[in-house]
Amino acid sequence: MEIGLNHYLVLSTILFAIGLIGVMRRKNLLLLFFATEILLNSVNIAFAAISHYYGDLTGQMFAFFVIAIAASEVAVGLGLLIVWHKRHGNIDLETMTSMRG
Amino acid sequence: MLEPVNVSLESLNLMTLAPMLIPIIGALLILIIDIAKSNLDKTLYVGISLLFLLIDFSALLSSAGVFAQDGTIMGVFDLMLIDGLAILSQFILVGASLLFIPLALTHKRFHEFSYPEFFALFLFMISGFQFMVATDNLILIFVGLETASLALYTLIAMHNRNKSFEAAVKYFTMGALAAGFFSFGAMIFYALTGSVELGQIATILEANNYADMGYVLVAVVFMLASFGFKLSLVPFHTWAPDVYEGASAAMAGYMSIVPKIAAFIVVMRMFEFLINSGVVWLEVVLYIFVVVTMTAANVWALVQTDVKRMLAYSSISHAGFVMVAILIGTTQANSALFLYWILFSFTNLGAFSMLWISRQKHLPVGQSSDHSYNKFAGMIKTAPVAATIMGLFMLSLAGLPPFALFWGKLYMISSAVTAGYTVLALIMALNSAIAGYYYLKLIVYMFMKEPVVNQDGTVYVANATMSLKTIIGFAAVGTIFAVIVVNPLLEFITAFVYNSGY
Amino acid sequence: MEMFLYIALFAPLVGSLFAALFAASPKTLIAGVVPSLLLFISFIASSILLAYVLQTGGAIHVEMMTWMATGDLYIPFGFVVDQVSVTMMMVVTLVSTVVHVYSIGYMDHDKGFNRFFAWLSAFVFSMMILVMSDNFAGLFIGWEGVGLCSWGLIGFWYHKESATWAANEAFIMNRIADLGMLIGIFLVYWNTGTLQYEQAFAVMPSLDTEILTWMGIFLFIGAMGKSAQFPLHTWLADAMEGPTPVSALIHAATMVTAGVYLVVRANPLYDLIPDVGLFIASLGAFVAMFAASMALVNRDMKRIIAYSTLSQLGYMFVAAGLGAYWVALFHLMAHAFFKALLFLGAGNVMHAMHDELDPFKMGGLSKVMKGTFVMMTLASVALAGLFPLAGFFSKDLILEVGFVQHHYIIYSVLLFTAGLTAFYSFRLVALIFHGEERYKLFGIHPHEAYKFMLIAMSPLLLLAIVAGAMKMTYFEMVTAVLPATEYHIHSEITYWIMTIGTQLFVIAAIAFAYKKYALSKVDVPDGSSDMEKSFIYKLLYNQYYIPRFYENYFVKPYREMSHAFWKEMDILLVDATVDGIAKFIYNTGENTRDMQSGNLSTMLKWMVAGTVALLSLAVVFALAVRYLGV
Amino acid sequence: MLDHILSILIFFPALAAMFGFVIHKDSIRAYGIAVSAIEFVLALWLWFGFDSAVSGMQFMEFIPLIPSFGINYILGVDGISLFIIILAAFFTLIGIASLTDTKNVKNMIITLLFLQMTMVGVFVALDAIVFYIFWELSLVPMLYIIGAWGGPLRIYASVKFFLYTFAGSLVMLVGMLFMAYFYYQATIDPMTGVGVWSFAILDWYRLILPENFQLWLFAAFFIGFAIKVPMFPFHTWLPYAHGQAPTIGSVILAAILLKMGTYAFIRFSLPLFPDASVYFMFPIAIIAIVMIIYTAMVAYAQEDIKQVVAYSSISHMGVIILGTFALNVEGITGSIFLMIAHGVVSGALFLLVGVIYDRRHTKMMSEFGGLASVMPRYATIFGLMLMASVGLPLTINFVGEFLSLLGFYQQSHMITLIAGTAIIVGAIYMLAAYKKMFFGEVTNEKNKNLPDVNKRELVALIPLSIITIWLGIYPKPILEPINNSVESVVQLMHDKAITDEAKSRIPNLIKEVEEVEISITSVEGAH
Repeated sequence: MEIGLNHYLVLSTILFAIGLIGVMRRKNLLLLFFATEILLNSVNIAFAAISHYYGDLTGQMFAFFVIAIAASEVAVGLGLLIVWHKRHGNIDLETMTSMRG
Repeated sequence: MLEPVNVSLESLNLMTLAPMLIPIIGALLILIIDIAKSNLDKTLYVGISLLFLLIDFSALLSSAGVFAQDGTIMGVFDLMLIDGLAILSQFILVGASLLFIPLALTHKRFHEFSYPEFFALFLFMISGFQFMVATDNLILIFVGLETASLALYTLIAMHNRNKSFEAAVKYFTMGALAAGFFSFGAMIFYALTGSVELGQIATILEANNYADMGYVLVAVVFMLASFGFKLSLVPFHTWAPDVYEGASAAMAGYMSIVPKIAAFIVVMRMFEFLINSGVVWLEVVLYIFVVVTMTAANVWALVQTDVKRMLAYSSISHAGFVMVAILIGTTQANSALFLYWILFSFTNLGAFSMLWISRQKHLPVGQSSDHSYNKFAGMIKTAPVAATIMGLFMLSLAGLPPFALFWGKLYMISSAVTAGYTVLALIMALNSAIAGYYYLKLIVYMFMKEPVVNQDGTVYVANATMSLKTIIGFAAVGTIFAVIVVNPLLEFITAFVYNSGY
Repeated sequence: MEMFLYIALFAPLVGSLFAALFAASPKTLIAGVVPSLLLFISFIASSILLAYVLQTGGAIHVEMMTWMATGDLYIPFGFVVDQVSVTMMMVVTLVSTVVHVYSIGYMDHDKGFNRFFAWLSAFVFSMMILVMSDNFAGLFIGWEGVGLCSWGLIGFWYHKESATWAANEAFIMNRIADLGMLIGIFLVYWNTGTLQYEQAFAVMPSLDTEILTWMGIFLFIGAMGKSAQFPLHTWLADAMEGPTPVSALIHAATMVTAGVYLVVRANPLYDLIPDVGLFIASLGAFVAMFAASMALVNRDMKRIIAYSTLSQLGYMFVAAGLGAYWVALFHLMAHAFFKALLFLGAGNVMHAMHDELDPFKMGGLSKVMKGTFVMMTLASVALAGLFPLAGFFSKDLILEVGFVQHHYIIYSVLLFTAGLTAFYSFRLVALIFHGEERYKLFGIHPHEAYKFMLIAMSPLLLLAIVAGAMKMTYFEMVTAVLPATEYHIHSEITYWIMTIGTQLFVIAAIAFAYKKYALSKVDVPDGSSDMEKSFIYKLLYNQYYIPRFYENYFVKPYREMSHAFWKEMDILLVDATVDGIAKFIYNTGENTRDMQSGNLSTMLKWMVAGTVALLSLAVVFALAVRYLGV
Repeated sequence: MLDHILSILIFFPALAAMFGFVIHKDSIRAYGIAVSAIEFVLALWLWFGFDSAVSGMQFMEFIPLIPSFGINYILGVDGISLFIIILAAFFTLIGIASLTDTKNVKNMIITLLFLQMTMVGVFVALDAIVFYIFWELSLVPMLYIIGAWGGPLRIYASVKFFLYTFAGSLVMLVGMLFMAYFYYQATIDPMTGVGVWSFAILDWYRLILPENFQLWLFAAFFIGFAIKVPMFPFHTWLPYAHGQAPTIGSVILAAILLKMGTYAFIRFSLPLFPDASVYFMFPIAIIAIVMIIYTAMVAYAQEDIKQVVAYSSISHMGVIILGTFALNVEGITGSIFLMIAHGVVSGALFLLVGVIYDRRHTKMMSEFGGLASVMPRYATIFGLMLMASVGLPLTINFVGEFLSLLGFYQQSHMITLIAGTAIIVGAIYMLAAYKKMFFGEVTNEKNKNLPDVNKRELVALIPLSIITIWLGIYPKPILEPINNSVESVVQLMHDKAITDEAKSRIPNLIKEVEEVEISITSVEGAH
């Protein structure tokens, strides 16, 4: 069986779904960040595959930018996470409910 | 053997980059100064920021002049697209930023403003938004969006309170999810058309007559979700109240204006060709979004006990109101969007500044939030001028003539009427009436109740300095005398929008 | 002549305003004297006008100024003095002058002396407008004006609950009728294009009978209220709560006759619609007997006279309804004299008896109050219609009219009523002036009224006696504007039989009254006698239960309905709906705000849920497009 | 100066109010009186300069505001609006002169002056949006007056007043936008495909709309106006507003603000939508009947004298509405006259209620009784106003009521007959209230030594009494200009009417008015 574009796309979609589920289910901030990384990276796979399919570099370029942005997101995210942990001693989502209604 | 890349500078048209580069230069300058000598006073950074924003503004003016003469300008491998929308929205972006920066010069010392990084990040953010609106390339939009967003998360967090961190984390996490949605949507568009330029995407889709309607819709769904988040459309709005509450009042006011106008431009570029080529689904969905956002946010705003949170919901509702323009998509509607947003930025920034001016360093004893309604009870007795101005902003937000926002509402509803959306026009009108209640509630507290918490009027101007007062005065004057500027503004906007083909 | 017209009209107004200046200050004699003098001047002016009218046979017509003018409507303040109105003016100014002078004595000790004269003169002014106006709108001004003054005067002793209640009743009941009048006026305007009598009446013959009938009916409804015709009659008896001079002037001589005046004035209209006329006559006959029957048993001196007034108004309407307008007007005039006299006499008695009104508690007063006794007796004789007093000429004439026009039922009713009239009149006289001095039981020391009051009454006495003699002069005068029908019974014998028969019948009734109440011993009724227990007596005594009926079936339901409208409808339905909508919106917010739980996980779920929902919508739509080709 | 007198009339009080901020609070009352007196004199001057023989607009002013969207500052006055303007100036003067509230008197006077600006503005605006601006702005000072100086339920009352009216007028605004759009459609130049935006009322007058559009637009405007009037069943804000408002608030509300609604009917609904006016004539007449009888009954059930007067206002507004929808000269003239009359009388009645409230701090009728002997002058003036209120001839109200009912009689006999019960039911509640307050013995100790009306109160009440009688006897100076303007409105309606029924219901006066030329039959995109 030859691996075609559709397989990549399906993989990408599955990963995206996993990411989504992770985003919804995780209560730990760190794991939540991982889930968002999965989301972005699933898209990268698809971009690379499509790029290859079209023989066009734009997709790969997009993927690079996504990687870069994902990296900076992690930087900012971890920064916030650390501050939060310093102040509260945990990184549990359930404790972040001081504002509501 | 690769051909050597041969690009003439003229074809690059680097001038198109100028407005975005100016704030970046300013930001770098601030960082360099900080490295050279730390612990400089914040006034310096405010001054530098203002300076660069002014330069940015004049650069915009010159590109506006060019646009008025030659029409749309493309540049940098056609990545940059300087059309009327881009120029108008950048005016709003930079203008609102100009109004925001002096708010840093508070009477009380606040943590974030003592860091030069705050101003640097702020300028980076502006440039991010400027990129976002001045292109139709999805990559550049994404990069601009994320640059701005990441800076914004940090700015919120720098307010350095528990609530600010919570707000930043929430905003950040949801933003990351939205970024995922965006990239996924962009991926589908790319898969369908092999291009990431909105113009080309539109051309290709129309060329094959929307053969893959299902996939187009899936892409649209993800884009909608992503920008729904940015524009705080219900049900993607949940971050907004919390973030507004967690951020400083000045920041919240800024957030209610600038990121949204940037998002509106992208949405306009992205969705209007779809609507105009008869994607009924999008029309229906947008209709629902608009109505639900307007109404639900209004209904929630009714029950708030904190003014800032109320204003957060009210901003959501206003965004829903303006979203009507995207749904209708006529020139009049798109012009109404800009008119509305310009007038809204005056008023809303003014309202938030009033909260900002009354902000105390620490939460007063016995109060659960910084700006509870109770805090403003009987304000007319203790701080009459401040109360009057605040009341003015509330009336304007409620859409009471002849204050600023009325004209926006008028033109927006008119565009709905003109396009045949009668029911929508009525819904918009009635929503304004519902909204009247919560704006009125603050007026009632200020003007008709006896003071309960603050017997001393100084608390309402605790944070006042000359610069804050100037900004508020500016906003107030703009709000009252809006009627004078509406006509030139309208003509200007309409010409720009019309000439950009929207 | 115009000057005299204005003097006649405005002198009372000046008097009223003059007295009103002192309204809030303690009693000043001048506040009574000046209006009286002015009224006298008004009387003189009226007399001069009368002389003028008699001499020239023409009318004086003036237009003072425009009142309302819009569209095609043009209403001036216009006044006309013709034979009809001058008669009324004479009656009004004369009786009111007498009453004014009388009141100076009667109200001597009253705190509201000045206010009284202000109201009284204002009343005269309104009445003058009513009779002198040359259009329906002006008539309506006077019409409502007298209503207002009557309200103020009935409720003059405003600290008395019964007086204020009666005042409001009178006003409201009159208003009910006024609505009819107003509609009548509208009908006149939209069909004739004008409200001026002359022009309107000129157009009327060319109009549809149906329209004219409605016009006649609605205008008559107005007349029914002012003239207290059944079923709007209850206010008149209650109006006796006012000071007695008021009763004499307003509720006997002038205001209540306004209805008759209206019908007479509108004679060109009623001539065109004889059916309505017959209805008016029948109602009049009914009221004549109906009211007389109530007078038979009543134990309130003033109410008896009031019912008598009502009854006599019935007579007048019979005449007017049957087209004998001049007869109606003649009886109106004669009646004004003797009825006012009767009331003023009753006022003297009241004063003497310290406001006691029950004649059963009096008796034998002829010894202490000779003058009053003579006057009241003569007035009663006139009322009963005995030769040669005024009533004989005017009232018998009405009987003749009925007879000549072959309305025998009306005739017999009126004849029977004449007997009743004689009976109750002399029942009253007998109870007051003859028999034992029952008042002594109550420790009252009666005294005669001031001399000048009696002198003031004397012109009325004189007229009550001689008015009949003026019949032919009068006939010649008014027939210049009214239909000049003479009512002669064809056979001389029949005429004499009828006249003498009537006189005998009346005398018999008087004799019966004297026998029962003057010559035999009279006890103060305590509800124990057989007569008082009989159904008829109770029915009559309770005024046929009509006031109670009104109270139970109109007033009370109205009050309860009002309350229900307020509490149940306005607050619980209309307002609650409004608030309910607002609350619904607010509660929706309150109930759904938990969506914003503050939990990041939930927020993310909302986002994903929104996306999924959109996705499913998209899929549905895409499938629909593909397979259904929507 | 007469050229700009309308602008001066509008903005002079506003400007004076601004200066008021710097005036010391001890002398603010004198300042307020002076300003409103000047304004009143200006209004009288306007009357003096007004040419009664002209039926059209006078003293027109035009300043482009948003010309690209057809919004311009257009002012003008005709017989219909002239006297309401004078009345507004007059009542502001009287209100300030008789002001007894000493709490925050400075804010009160400044607010009143602002209110005056909006009141005058509404009646002189000839551009729908300018009209709307003043219409909405007038809510704010009133909101403040009720909310800051009112009774215990003041906040509820003021918010209800504001939101209810606000909601209604937003619907009206949508109607206005449609109207402007239709005008745009009708004026599209076939060559360029571009129309003219216009919100000028006089432009709109020239527009003939198809009947179904008229019906919808009429309904949209109706909601805005009906709530303001207020018409049943939209009236429930009024009792609260009146019940809670301070005396001055009630006076102005009853005398002027309510008239905005009825005035707007005549200015907008009738000439713009003649066919719809005829179509809705009977439904509205039935509402008017309900207003007249139902609210009169509710008034009868009240225990609070102020509520009696408040509900009586609604009842009288019913007559005004009826006269307006008579659609003939008599009726409309009558209804405009009744607006003024009701303004004077109900204003005076509220002032009178204020007099007793100042003394006893209660408005419950059960607390009183026998006041006629304690306060005879008060009782007299109250009695006069009461009689005016029940529409006694030779008082100001009668002229209006008579003409209104007379006018409607042409359209329907039965309805007029039922509506005519106004004179009965009106008498019932008013007399009952008067009896409760003034008649009987003085039973309450607190009432034994009440002082009679004082000079300050007389300053307000005497002129009103004089007007009440003067205009009742000699309404001509007012009736004539009104009549001329109304005739042109009626003629315009007749000329514009497209259905046969409307043609026959609206009389043809054969009078020359401006030409009506634009008409549209369908509008694209409007569904």
